Amino acid sequence: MISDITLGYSILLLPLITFVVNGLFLGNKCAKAAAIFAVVCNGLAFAAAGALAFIYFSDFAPQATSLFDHTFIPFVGGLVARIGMLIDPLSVMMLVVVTFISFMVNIYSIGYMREDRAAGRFFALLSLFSFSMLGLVVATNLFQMFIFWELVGVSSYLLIGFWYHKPSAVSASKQAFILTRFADSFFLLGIVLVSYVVGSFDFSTLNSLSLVDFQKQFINLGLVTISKSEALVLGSILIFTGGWGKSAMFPMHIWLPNAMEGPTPVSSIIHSATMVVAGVYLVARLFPFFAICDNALTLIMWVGAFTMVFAAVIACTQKDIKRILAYSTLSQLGYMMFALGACKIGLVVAVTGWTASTFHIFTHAFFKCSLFLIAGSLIHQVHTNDLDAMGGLGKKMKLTYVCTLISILAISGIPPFSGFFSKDEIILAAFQGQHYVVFGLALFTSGLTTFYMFRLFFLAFHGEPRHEGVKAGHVHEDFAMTLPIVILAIPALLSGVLGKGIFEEFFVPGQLNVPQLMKLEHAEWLPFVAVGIAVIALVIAWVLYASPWAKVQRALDETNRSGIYKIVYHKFYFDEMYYAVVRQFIFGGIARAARAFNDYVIEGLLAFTVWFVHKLGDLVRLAQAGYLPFYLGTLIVGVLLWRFFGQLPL
Amino acid sequence: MNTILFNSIWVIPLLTVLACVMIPATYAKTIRTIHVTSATIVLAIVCYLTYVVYALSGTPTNPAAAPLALRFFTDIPWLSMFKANYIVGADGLNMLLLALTAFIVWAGVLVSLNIKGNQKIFFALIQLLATSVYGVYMSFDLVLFFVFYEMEALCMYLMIACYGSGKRDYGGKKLTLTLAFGSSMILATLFGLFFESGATSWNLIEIAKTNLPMDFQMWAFPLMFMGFAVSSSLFPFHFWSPDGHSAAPTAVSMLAAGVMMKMGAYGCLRVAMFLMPEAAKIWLPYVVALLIFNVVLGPFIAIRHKDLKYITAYSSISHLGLIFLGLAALTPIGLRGASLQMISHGFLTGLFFATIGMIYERTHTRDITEMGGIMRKMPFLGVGFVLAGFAGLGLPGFSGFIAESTIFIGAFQQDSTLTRIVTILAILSITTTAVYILQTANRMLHGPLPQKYESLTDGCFREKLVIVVLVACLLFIGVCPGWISEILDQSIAPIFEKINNIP
Amino acid sequence: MFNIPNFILPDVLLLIFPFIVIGMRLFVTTRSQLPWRLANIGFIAIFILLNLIPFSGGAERIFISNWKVDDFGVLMREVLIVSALLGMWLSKDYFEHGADKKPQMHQIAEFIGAIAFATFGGFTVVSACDLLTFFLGLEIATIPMYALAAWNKRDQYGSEAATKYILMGSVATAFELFGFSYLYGFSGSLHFSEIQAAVASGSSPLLWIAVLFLFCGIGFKLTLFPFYTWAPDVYEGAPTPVTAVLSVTSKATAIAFLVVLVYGPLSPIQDKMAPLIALLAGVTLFVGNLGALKQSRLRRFMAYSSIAQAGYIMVALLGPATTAKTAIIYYLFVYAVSNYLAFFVFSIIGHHREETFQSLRGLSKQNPSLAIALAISMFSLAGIPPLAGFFGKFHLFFSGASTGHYTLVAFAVLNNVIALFYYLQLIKAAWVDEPDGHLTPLRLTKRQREVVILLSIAVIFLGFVPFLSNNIFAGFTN
Amino acid sequence: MNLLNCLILAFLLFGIGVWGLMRRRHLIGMLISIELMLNAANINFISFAYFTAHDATAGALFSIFVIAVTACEMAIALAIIVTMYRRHKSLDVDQLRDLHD
Repeated sequence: MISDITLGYSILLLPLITFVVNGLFLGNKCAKAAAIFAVVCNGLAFAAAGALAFIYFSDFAPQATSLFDHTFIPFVGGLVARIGMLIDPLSVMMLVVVTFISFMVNIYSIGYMREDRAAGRFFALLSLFSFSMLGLVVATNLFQMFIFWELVGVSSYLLIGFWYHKPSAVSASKQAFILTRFADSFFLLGIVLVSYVVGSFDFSTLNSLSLVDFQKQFINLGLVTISKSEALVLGSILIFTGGWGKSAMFPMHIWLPNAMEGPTPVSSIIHSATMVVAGVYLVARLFPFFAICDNALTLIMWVGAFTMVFAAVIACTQKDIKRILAYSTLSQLGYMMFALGACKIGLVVAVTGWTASTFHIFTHAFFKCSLFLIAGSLIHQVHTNDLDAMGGLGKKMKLTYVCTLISILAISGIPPFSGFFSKDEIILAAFQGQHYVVFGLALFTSGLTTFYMFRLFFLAFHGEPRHEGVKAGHVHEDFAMTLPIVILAIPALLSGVLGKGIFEEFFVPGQLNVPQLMKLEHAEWLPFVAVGIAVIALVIAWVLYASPWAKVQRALDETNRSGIYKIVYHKFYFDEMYYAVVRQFIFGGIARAARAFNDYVIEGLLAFTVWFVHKLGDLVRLAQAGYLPFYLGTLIVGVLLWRFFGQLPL
Repeated sequence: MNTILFNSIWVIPLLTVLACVMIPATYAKTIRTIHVTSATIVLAIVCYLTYVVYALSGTPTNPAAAPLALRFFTDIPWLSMFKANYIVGADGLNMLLLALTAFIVWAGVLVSLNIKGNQKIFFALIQLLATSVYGVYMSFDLVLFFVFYEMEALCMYLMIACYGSGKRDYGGKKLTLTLAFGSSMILATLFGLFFESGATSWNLIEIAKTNLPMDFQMWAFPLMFMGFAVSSSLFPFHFWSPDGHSAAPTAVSMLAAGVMMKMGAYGCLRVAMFLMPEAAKIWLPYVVALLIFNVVLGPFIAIRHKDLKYITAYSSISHLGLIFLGLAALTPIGLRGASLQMISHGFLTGLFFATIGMIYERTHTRDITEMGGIMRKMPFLGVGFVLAGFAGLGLPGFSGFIAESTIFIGAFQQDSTLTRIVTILAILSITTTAVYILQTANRMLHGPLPQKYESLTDGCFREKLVIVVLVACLLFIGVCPGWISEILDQSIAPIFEKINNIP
Repeated sequence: MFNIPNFILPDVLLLIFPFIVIGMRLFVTTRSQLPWRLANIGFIAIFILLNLIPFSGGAERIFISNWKVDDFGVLMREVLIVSALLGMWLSKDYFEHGADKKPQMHQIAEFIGAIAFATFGGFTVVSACDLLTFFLGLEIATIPMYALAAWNKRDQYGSEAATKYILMGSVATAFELFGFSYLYGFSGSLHFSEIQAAVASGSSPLLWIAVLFLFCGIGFKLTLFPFYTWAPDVYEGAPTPVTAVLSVTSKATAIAFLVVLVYGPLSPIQDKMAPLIALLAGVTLFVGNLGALKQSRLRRFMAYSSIAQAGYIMVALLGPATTAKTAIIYYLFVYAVSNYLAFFVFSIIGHHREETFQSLRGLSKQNPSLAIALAISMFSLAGIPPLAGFFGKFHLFFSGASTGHYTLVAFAVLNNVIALFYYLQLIKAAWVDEPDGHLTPLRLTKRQREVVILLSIAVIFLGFVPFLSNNIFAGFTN
Repeated sequence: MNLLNCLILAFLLFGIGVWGLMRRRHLIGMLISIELMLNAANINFISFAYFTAHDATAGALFSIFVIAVTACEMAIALAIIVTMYRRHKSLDVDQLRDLHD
């Protein structure tokens, strides 16, 4: 298997090398060389990943193995932090997706970043980003996962704030980093707690636990003392919190739409492959562990489901093209999350949801990436994100138009496009899990998805041009930017059909320690219902925005709208709440109080001490008035003083 | 041979000072050259010896120093009246701290080559300070230890008050007097230690073999621990460090925060906890309560500050709080984490203050609200600062993450209620750290560039060299922490044994 | 005609050569440097002879039954001679030109003679074997000081200072005498050995009244609380060299007096006196430190600092004999050196300016090496390692702590922080403060430069180079 | 006429000296009261020598020495007071207040 190991190393190291070389040497010298180098390296990485996947899946019934496993830091006993490369269907799939997407995005960036002087830095950071994600994907243990988890966070920070002269971009990047960091602090706490209870970081150990071993021991958590089994449940929830923030689940979702301030390639890579799916991946990776921790999965399901609907509703009203896509991502992530959660059926677990979720990660990556790239090229033409300025682009950009249509059909779950298969499985899982509320929500949301995606589609590509540039016809399709879009359209179209088989064959979350439900009846009617809803939503969108009697202008201006629309349009005022909390409570409240305590109480005590000593000094000098009789008096007084206080045995 | 080299670590700086006494102050260039050379030589020696210690690890050490695993052990009679001897030696812990010191001193000399005022005296003082720090780390005789420990007071005030900025006299006095207060507590307890233990010399190892009466330990330990903790700015004795750092010139801030503040923590571990383990076991779980200020409130205070050096000072306060968390955990991992944090934070804060100093030299302000967008004008320094920030908020790949995670895991092993609570709070407060670091970096480096900064220039070669070297150290520890933990464990084991073997 | 044993030679020499110095004035012109040179030679010769005494053999060095020259005596003599020599060198410039806005002084020969007599008084105190010699020694050491304080006849402050000094001094003498009388009455003899025997056999109120009065009497010379009140005024009013001599020689004599008493006749009740000594020490050093906080005139500042130093010295008296003696001798050496270094710097400053903090401003810019010397002496007095002052204090505290007085030691050590504060004030004036207006240039004579360098080196190296302290210790143990 | 009476006498004398010292504002007067205190000590010596001490000569000798020494001291004191007078043209203690904090 030596070839595997070399492949594995090359997958991880090529992006790293790109980062180092571009960051230190090529970066600020010549951007073009950097770009080419980045594209080549990422292409090679993708090739390696593909080869690895081929080798891996080509042998019958592939096992989970780790290609290499180095000791990083030894802690007590079995508690050893390792850096390894875990190979199982899930990670291999992710490797392929990540390398492919970053390859595409790198190609795209050649065009997108052509004018930018700092392009070299951009390519460096992009490679760092994919490197961190790859490291996260192949992690063999929580510690390594956390290491790359943080790296993902920081590289996203650097990329979102890439145009650091734009205050909005800077604050967006800060917000993204701090919110995810906030979630990560709980993740870290979870890691420490779980590793303390279990005595290991390794996924293999965690995934083969059973709570009964821990019910007898107890652990002191400061305020409360709980049994170790409860501690594990707590730990699992804490760990999930990390994914909660990273995958921007409600209410920690607000950083994701704001992250649109970054360059579009970044948004596309964040949303499709690297950052946000990390949370879902974490849950998928630790699924057996979550499965034994009752309630954890239920929580995950509800968080996912709520985010799904919530984001979809907001997406229907937005006008910023990238924000619409961002909210659609949130909604899709909600799908993946709740699919994982929905595996829990009372006391037993069915793994169909798991398969569906991972499948959706796979398919979603392609069409979402291509959608963002398309948005990017649109913005490149009209120099704004606003749908107001678009319209009528379809005639000018034929290729793009077609690819967009494919991706949008895919995301709306219209067969035979890829989205249909994965989303269908997810909804099915919800149905089989007898989570009928969530099931209903999922159907409703799929309708919403179709609606807002086609709203975007019609407003951008159909109707009359609303932009001078477009009217004047200064619109062309940049080759470097169109090529990846076209390439991505292929998997967006086919990955569903081809992938279904592989996923249903290989994708199971390993051995579970809970009773597992195998036989589940397949609801034959479900696909038709889903598609029906999608089609209805499509028609509504067409009627509202593209039909001859659509009033596009009225549809676009958000003034003189009903209250509900306003609230939704302002994203339920969540940003405002967030800023209020941070400014008033954190900075204005705690921080100010802390500083006041320091500046007034501590410094005050110090000042008082100094003042007191000086006052004593004044007393001493007061006696020194130069008055001789007083001095003589002190002699006499001194005698008496020591006579009485000298403790002499008189 | 190595032993001679080892002893020369603290002698060379003194010789440098003596050599420069002869040269008139007008030959500033010659003096600078001499100092840079000597600092480099010491750096080379220390690195070599560190390598030797690492290479020899596992081989038997000097039996005279058992149970401590010391190399280059030297024991010469010194002051006959109270049987103080000149005893020095090196185990992994203090060797690494010496290496840290050598790096910071070297960097400090380099960054302050263009300092205003009488350079002859300034560099002499820096070398004296270096001597004192080297001495503290290598000496195993309590008198010698204290002599070196107290020496810094002599240099600090002059350096801050004469070469500093802002409220330099106030800052210098505050720093010097607070440290003197701490060391006076230490001195008082040292006498107690000597006479109560009935030892025939001030040899740390010998005193460690005697068993001190419990009632004595009960009052002596807190005194001594707090005495040491003062110089590591443990609450409530942290107040000297923000004013002191902000008033001090760059090199002094680097040395003070980088290595001098570690002397306290080192003393807590090496002297207080090693000699009085019983009392340590009883007291430390309560000492942890003080860390709520250092670790949890410190970052919040940093958020409210606008002055770069104040922000960094409070970040140091919080990071040093983590050291004490590790110590108070009283587990091998905790102690290792604490020592790792000493070293890591040394490099980290050195880099911080170095970059801040360089930026201050150009912008002539440290108020982040007045700056902005200077990343465009000085990308190198900006990147240096950002990297320091990332290391500070415990980003994997830098040493800070290794140290902090080790401390957290180690502290979590300690099952006492208070420690648990504080550990949990500490883990959760990594967010606050991120907040003030990013806020600072963004305000200062990003955003639009004010008109007045159009003419700024990026770092010159020596400044870049300093930044590169320090970042390299941070990355080196961060990427391959295995070997360093290995060395540390060997030197911590005896200390932990002593604490652990209490009946 | 009995033969004079060789160990008595220095004392005899010291006794006769001032007469020669003063007498010579009759034969030479006032301008002549001859007396000065002779005095130098004399003191240096005595110092060398003193160093030879240990080799003169004979464990018990006793001359006509009440003049013994033990190791402590020899070392004290060396301290006193060093102080006298430095004081003389310091005073020379004040006879060549006025300083500190005061007129020039005259009659250097008599001045030196007075110093020599005071020194001889010190000799007598440390070699006395009975109360009478003891008392005489103390008086011989004190009376010249009164005269010295008033040396500058044309300075009104000098006379006022002298008046205060002598009036209070005589009262203190009265106390001492009273104490002596009771001691005599208690033991029925003047001889130390017999007094010791009597004290050992059992105490009585008489003895304790005696002890009380003796401590109060000597408390005046040693500037213990509350008998120190004369010190700031006298130190300020007297000429600078006299202040220096006062702060070293007369303190050394006083502490020698206490050492002789506490470890001689009163040794049996040392533990009973411990609380009194501890109290005196603690209060004195505290008050001294407090008083020095807000001073603006250098000599008054040094007065308070020396009061505090007296308190520190008292701490050592709690320890066992050998330790305490070693500590005190070593500390006196160090203290003398540091103190004189400071005074030399002041005298250089005071040549054209007043001796105030004001006139120190800008020193570091004007003459860095002088500023460094000042800083060295101040840090040494503040007890900062590796300077000698720290090791001196360490000896003292070691001696105090060796009998378990940790609380007092801790208190004394904490007081070091206050001390450091005001020493830093002075260093700040010299190093940080910008000079206001034009600075008159400083002129250093060759002598001043050499002495300052010598003393600085001594302060730096006497500490961590174990030469001095080990030799003193060896002197007591072998 | 026994030891105790003499001691009481001496003590009274001492007390009177102290009292005078406190009351007087005239330098000479203060000197005289100091003399009283010293002589009180002398009386002590003599009486101890006479009643208890086993070497009686010592006490007597001591007092004689004391007288001599005090004489010198007083001489110096008077000299100083003379210079004082030259400056201040008065011997009032209350005027000695130039030196103070």
